Amino acid sequence: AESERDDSGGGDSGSSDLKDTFTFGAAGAPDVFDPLYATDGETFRITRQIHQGLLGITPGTADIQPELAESWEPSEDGLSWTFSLREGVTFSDGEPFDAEAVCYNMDRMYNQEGAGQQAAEYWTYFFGSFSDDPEGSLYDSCEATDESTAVINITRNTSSFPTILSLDSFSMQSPAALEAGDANNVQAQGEGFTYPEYSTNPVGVGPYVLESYDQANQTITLTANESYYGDAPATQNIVFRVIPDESTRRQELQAGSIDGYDLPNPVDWQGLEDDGNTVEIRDAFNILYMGLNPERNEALQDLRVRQAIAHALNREQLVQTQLPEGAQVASQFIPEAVSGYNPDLEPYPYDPDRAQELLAEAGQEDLTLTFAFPTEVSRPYMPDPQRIHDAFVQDLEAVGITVEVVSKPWNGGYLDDVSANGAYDAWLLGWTGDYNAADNFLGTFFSNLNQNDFHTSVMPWGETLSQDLQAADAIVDEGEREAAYQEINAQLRDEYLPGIPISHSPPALVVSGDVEGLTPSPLTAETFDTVTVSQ
Amino acid sequence: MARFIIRRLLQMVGVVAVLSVLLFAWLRSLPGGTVSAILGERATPETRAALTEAFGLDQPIYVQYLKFVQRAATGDFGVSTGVLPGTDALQIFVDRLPATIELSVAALGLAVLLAVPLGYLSARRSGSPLDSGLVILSLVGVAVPVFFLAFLLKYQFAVEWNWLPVSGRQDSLGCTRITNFFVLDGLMTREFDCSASALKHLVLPSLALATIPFAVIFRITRASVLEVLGEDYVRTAESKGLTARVVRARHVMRNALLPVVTTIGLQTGALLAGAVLTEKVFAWGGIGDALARAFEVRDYAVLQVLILAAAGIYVFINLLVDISYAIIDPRVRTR
Amino acid sequence: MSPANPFTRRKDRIDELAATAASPSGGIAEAGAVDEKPGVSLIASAWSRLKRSPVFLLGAGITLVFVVLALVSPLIAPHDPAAGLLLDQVRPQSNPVPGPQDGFPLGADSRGRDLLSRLLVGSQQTLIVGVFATITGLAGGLSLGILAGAFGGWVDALVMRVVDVMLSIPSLLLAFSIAAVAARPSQVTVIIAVAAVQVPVFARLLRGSMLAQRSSDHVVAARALGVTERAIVFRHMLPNSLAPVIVQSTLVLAVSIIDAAALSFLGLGNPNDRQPEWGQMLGRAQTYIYDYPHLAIYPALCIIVVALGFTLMGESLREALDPKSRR
Amino acid sequence: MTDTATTPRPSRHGDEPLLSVRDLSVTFRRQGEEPFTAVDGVSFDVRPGQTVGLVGESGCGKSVTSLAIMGLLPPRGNTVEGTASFEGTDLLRLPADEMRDRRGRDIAMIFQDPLSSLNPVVSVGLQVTEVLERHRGMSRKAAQPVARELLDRVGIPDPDRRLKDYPHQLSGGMRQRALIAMALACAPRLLIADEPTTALDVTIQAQILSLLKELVEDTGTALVMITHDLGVVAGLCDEVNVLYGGRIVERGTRHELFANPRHPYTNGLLASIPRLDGARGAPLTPIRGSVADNLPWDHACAFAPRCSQPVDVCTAQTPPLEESGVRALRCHNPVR
Amino acid sequence: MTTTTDQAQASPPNDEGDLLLDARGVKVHFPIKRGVVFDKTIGHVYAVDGVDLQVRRGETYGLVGESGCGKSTLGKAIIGLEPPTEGTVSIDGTDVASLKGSELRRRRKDFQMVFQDPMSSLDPRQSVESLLVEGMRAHGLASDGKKTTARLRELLTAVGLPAAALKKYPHEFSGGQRQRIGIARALAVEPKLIVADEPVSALDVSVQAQVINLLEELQGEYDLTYLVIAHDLAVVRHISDRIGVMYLGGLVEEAAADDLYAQPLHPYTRALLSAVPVPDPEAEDRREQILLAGDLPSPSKPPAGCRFHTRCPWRQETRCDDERPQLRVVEIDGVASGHRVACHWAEQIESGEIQPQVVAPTATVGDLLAGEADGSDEG
Ligand SMILES: Nc1ncnc2c1ncn2[C@@H]1O[C@H](COP(=O)(O)OP(=O)(O)OP(=O)(O)O)[C@@H](O)[C@H]1O
Ligand SMILES: Nc1ncnc2c1ncn2[C@@H]1O[C@H](COP(=O)(O)OP(=O)(O)OP(=O)(O)O)[C@@H](O)[C@H]1O
Ligand SMILES: [Mg+2]
Ligand SMILES: [Mg+2]
Repeated sequence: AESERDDSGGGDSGSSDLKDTFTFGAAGAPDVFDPLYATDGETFRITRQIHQGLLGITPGTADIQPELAESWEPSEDGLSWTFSLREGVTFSDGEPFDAEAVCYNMDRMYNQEGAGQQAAEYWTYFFGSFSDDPEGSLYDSCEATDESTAVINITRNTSSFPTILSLDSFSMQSPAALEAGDANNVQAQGEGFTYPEYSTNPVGVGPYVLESYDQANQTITLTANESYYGDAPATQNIVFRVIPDESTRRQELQAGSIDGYDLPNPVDWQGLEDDGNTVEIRDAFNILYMGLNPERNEALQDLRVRQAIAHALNREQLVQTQLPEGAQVASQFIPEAVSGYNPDLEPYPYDPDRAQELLAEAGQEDLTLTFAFPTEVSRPYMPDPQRIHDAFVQDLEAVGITVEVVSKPWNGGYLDDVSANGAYDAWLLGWTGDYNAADNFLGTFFSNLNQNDFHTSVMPWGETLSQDLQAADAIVDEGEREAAYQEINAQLRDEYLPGIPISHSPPALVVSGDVEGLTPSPLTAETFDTVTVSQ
Repeated sequence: MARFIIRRLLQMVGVVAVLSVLLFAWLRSLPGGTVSAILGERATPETRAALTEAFGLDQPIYVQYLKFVQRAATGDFGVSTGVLPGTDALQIFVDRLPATIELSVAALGLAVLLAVPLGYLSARRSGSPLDSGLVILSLVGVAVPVFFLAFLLKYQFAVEWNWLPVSGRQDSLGCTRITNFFVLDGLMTREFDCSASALKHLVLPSLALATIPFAVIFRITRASVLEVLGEDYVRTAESKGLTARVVRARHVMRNALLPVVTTIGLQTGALLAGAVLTEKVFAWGGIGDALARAFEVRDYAVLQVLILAAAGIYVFINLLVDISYAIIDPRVRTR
Repeated sequence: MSPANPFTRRKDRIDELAATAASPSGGIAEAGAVDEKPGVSLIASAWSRLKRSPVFLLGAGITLVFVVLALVSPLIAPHDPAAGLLLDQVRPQSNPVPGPQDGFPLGADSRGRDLLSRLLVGSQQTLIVGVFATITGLAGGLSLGILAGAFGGWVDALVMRVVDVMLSIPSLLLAFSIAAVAARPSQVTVIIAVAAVQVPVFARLLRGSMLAQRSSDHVVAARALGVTERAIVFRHMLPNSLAPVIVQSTLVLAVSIIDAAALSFLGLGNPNDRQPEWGQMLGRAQTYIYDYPHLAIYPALCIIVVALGFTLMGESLREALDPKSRR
Repeated sequence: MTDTATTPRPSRHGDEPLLSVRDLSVTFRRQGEEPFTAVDGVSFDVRPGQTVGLVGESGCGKSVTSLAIMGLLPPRGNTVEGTASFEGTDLLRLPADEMRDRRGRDIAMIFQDPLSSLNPVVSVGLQVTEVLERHRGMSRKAAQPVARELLDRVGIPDPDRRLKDYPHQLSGGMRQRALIAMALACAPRLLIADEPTTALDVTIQAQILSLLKELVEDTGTALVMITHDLGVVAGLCDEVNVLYGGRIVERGTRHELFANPRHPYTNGLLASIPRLDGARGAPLTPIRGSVADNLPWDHACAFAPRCSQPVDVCTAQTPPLEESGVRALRCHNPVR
Repeated sequence: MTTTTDQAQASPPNDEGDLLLDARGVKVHFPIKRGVVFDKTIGHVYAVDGVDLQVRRGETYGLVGESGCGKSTLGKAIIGLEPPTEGTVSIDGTDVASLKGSELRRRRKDFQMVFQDPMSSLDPRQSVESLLVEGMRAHGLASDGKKTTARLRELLTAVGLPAAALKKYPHEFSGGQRQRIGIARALAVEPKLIVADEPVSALDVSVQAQVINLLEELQGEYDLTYLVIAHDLAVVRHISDRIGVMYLGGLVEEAAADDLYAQPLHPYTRALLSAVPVPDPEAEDRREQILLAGDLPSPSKPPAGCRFHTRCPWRQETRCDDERPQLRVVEIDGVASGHRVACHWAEQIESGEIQPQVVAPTATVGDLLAGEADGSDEG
């Protein structure tokens, strides 16, 4: 039921058997529309339709492709990157997109101050620090050599650059609008941040512009960007409706009032398909692992004990019975699509007898493990943590390990306990890749010797691993780098085993049968401009 | 009367003040919290420390509380960190309130409109099959978990029959917002389709939310009417030969309503609680929904404001109940 | 009220009375007939009235079945409720929930555990949640209520303010908050959260009737007799105030079970489901509710029936114990 | 004007009974209990201007009798037999709405407890005017001054203020006066007063009784006076019925009855009462036991277990009511 | 209980040793509280406002008065259930008004109370046995099981109940039987003084007489002293040796029972006595009533001067409105010396010097109805 008020924006797009609105059920409300300060998937899903970055992601893959930059070239030393920009692009407010704008954006991000630094979480995470602490920063400077050429200087070699420029947070936004909206004016007030006016009036170059955010009705409406440089979006409007409850999203889809939603429960996939919807299964780009803390439980410092645990876990059965179709047992800490994946590695086989032998060898027949899982959470790599945990508890008990079951709410102390407090011997956690680089996985887990969840610092190999990872990341040559990571992966499996990689689960996206043109992305970075909805 | 109201208002302030202290201390003693909710897996010790400091969460609790009180005095109740980051928590409350009020009024209205007449009928026919049926129905009404009922309602009316929308408050019709009471807004702007859509969306959630208050009010009404029917003054009224209508309205109902009014007040409080579940399953962007979300993401500022406000509303409604009680009951009024 | 109707007495009384009539004794102190049968206390007479009430019998029947089930279910359950016996059949997409089959009349849950066994054994934890939540709430409420009701004055004022504060937070919200405080969610935290909601309710109820008792004649009489204050509170005021509390308790039992389900629905329930509990089963069945509604419907029906049982019992108790309703 | 006002007032002591109750029986049936006959074949007449008393201990069926006549017994769980003809119409068979028309207009009633008999949330004024509205077709406004007058005449001081007051603001005596004002609002021809002074102090009782007496004398209204206080009966009634266990056990004019009580029960009642007149030393001779010791009437005399002079036949046979004129007696072994 | 009228006994008690109860200047004022934030006392209910009361050992003292005049409150003040605001109450020589806590509790053995409503004053959950034993236990009288049983039987016999009653519960008895249980409970602790607050007013006439007789019997048997509170003047007259008439918190007249009835001196007493209906048609037809106007004024705003002046038919222009009369012995021939009255004009009234005012005549109800009928006919 569409109202007559809707045809204000030229509803003549497409033929008459296509709807002019694609309605998507979102699980939560977006935070801010300035992607620099955004942190969560619900927000990025929206900003991705509005904003574009220098680099983009090839639909259906985790690989980068040109977007606002048509090509890029590193200098000899790999510290200067020259980007040739797409020409004739304007922001949706009419401002031109050029090298000046690129540098304005980069500098704006680099020059965050005060609360803005805390709020710009992704920058901190990927670029290290800001202009007030140049030492720690990956970014150095930006020069606009001519209108369509921008040079970005960085401070060290890393496999992540320029890939990270494809992240939504580092999208290009209109300098004029940023200025006008006082975009950097983030303030810590009380115990939260307040965001400037700009954050609700984003101006980007993407296929859509923000039309309205009806907070009262919990809907966000995007409409086609008239000045978009590419093909006009196939559907004029996108409406995001916030529906926090999973089964309600399903009912809404069934009732036809939304056209799709993200992360349908794996158990619903079949039913959804049966009801004529399309479940788009993305490639798995994540890892679920069981973390181990050898510092808290010294028995875990013995490789045999860790191996025993690996043999004890019936990961095959878990994947088959508890994880969505397409999930795989993990042999290493990175998914297959990531360069550096070692195809020769096999997962530790399920072998309870061997596990018991190993425990006996290590003299740990009476091993007790405090094994934790989070509640109040569902992650793509871990749709139902408890079920996974429960299966493992049985496996562990089967080989004579006493398990002390612990759970905490995800936001209610679990994460703190895992990383800051080191409160568990073993725990479940995982990671969804941001972009295609082994460092995004392995570096996150083990690079920081003194502060990582696995407490590798107490292990003799901890330091080596950390150094090897940093070295591998700095290798400029792709082939060499891949080989280095493959080697590290093999060591991680055979010699280190700091934790037990469990599985890679494919997250899905569901749309009604009327929807076409949606390409699922392993990074969950779908753009909706190609989507059509038939009547 | 005025003295009574002032007294109650002061008590109300007291209750809310005490609650604010307890709430504040309690929230901050929770494990985990805002920071880890914001950072998720990506948390590193540095980012964690930086955010904790930025939010002032590293200071002693009493310092935090004093600062909170200081800011609250200027009308600043903090900023949301998770529900709608950057938005004034008070603003969130103000924005969400109409949705909850709309839903509660509809649910309570439904409950009262059904429960009071049926309760009267049941009492009048006490012992009859109709009475037993209604009583059992009301008992079942209390026994069905709200979220389960909500699912059933949605499934049958929205998915199977497609008569009513599954969730939300309104179709996206681009309606003009004035008060955020959607039905009202539609009427004010003469966008009647907006009102109609809002009304349609109201049906299922208010039904789900109304079951418990219905059951409770029904039973109170029934019991109270039964009691009043046995009172001497009803017999007096009958002995005067008054018409059945006058006896019912003036002598039975006016007295029987006294406990009913109190119950309605108490039920309004219960409604706020029920709203958490109902709003969640119906994606109703109200206070309950915001509360559930604020808990998930440990949004202290929003939690504080919403819980205090809920308590305030509850106490305030009970004040209204007492006042209306005084209006109906001269024994209270003219004391 | 006058005592039992003289005319409704049984026939044998008539002869007895006729006998007294035949031998008039002149004693002015004689007070009239008192039969020899042992006395019937108020509770006993309420009970005899209850025994005839179909509503009560239905409620009590349901409750009895439920309690018995809770006691014997581990013995009669066909399978271990925690064993994933049909796990092999579980395929997240094609067969997330194994259907009914030989030996598994209701099928299994998503982890291949026998649903029937889980439902049967679930009665145990459900009863535990209900009973302990009620007892805990009762204990809290009684202590506060006795304090307020027995002492009155400023103690009363203070306690009632505490109760006001507790009451000012809508009930589920309070439970919700308390469950969320728990460092480690478990059955115990669920019980505490659910119980906390009832504390102010019990406290108010008890205080109200205690205060009424305070000025009642029989308490004044006991005081005049020189009975100690303590004994007055515990022997006279408290027992006579308990009737509404008992009624409330049965109702609270039902409410607790439902509230526990709500907490579970909100993800704040007991995460450990080795020992199944209906509310938890219902809460967790949300995931499957669309395609496998039976996972939700069975526990929901169980909850509804049991809650109804307690409520029926409570309501008929209320009627039986309330002197006003004896008309 | 309504017909009440235009019909000529019946002569003060006409011989035609205004109300004639014959064999009135009321049986309560409750589930799970044996049926209980609270009123058992009661007959009496009331003539215009006459005051008839119904006396007896608590539970003897006085109120049930009056409620049955008024049609005010609970709607379920009882059977009423016999007739109560009011000017030839049997009130017990009258359709509910016709009975409604008569109540408050032709027959009015005053109850024992003036506080609980007044609606606490409706002003006294409205409770008076509603009768006028109902039966005399007055508007609320027109009824106001009449109500004021009524309150004034029953002796409520400052009636203007009292009209606006609520029952709890009135004293016990004033409440009973207000109830009387309501009962009198339509000049009923029969007034039933069910223990109208029991809840009141003696001084107030005296005021109320003199008011009632005055009323009967002035208007010719017939009065059925229900009481357990023999003193009240002695001062007020023309004819007295003594009830025991739901039956009339003795009847007579008050002079006869008090001078010459023949039923041991009546006799016992009189002997139980400490009297203000007479010597102080006179000992009381109470009736033994209590109402709880009654026997069922159907094969004995209910009073037998308490009787001071029972004979064998008392527990074997129901004594019949022997009537001679006004006088009637139900006893196997009467006094003297 | 003696029913003989012994002049010596009826005279005012001047021999202090003779007194069991001596209450002096007892006042009980209940604060009326109201306030915005904190309750302030904004006034008082002057329930008992300065009463002197002496009761001798073995005597029955009757207290009469209209509802709300403070009888029960005075009774409670005397046995320490309502602490007096002012004044002393000495029972058997000890000032009980000053006793507190466990001391008072222990002294309670000496003075007991019988309540008006026999149902509500018995704990419905206790069997008769435990009701009776409770008091004995509180005073250490129930230490020996056998003795206790014997004592229980004795008590039941004394109040005329069969032994079978022990195992029964209050609701299984008739009203009169319950009152007997109440009396037995009071007797159980072997008190010296029993304050009976309307002991028979909730009972049927026939049963009332039984209980009155019982009380009289027990008095003889157990050497009891009674303070009987009642509003039924005939009952009070029947059982009392001396009678005090209360009006609005104060005693207005006190005399030996016969004297009071033979020659009431206070206008209020006169009115009260004249108002009592008598079960004798002849007497009723002759009875001259003094109808009092209006009701008892509110005890929170008692009238100044003589409390009764607002309703007194003999009210005089002087003194009555501003001077509160004290109980005094009047000098009238034939009036006993113990007969005291609180009226300024008792002598003049008695001598007929002062005549009652005629109560303003009110139109009859008949006039009213006729008038209305006419009025509406015209309209
Ligand atoms: N609705 C009823 N259902 C059953 N029994 C009833 C009902 N009303 C009255 N009774 C019984 O009928 C008997 C007569 O009652 P009634 O009220 O007429 O007594 P009464 O003479 O008016 O006594 P009292 O002096 O106490 O008013 C009593 O035993 C009473 O218990
Ligand atoms: N606890 C109390 N607080 C306030 N006022 C009280 C209290 N107890 C009694 N009163 C008031 O004191 C006055 C005297 O009461 P009291 O009960 O002594 O009267 P009474 O003579 O016994 O009357 P009745 O015949 O009705 O029993 C009344 O106005 C009563 O309202
Ligand atoms: Mg009666
Ligand atoms: Mg009293």
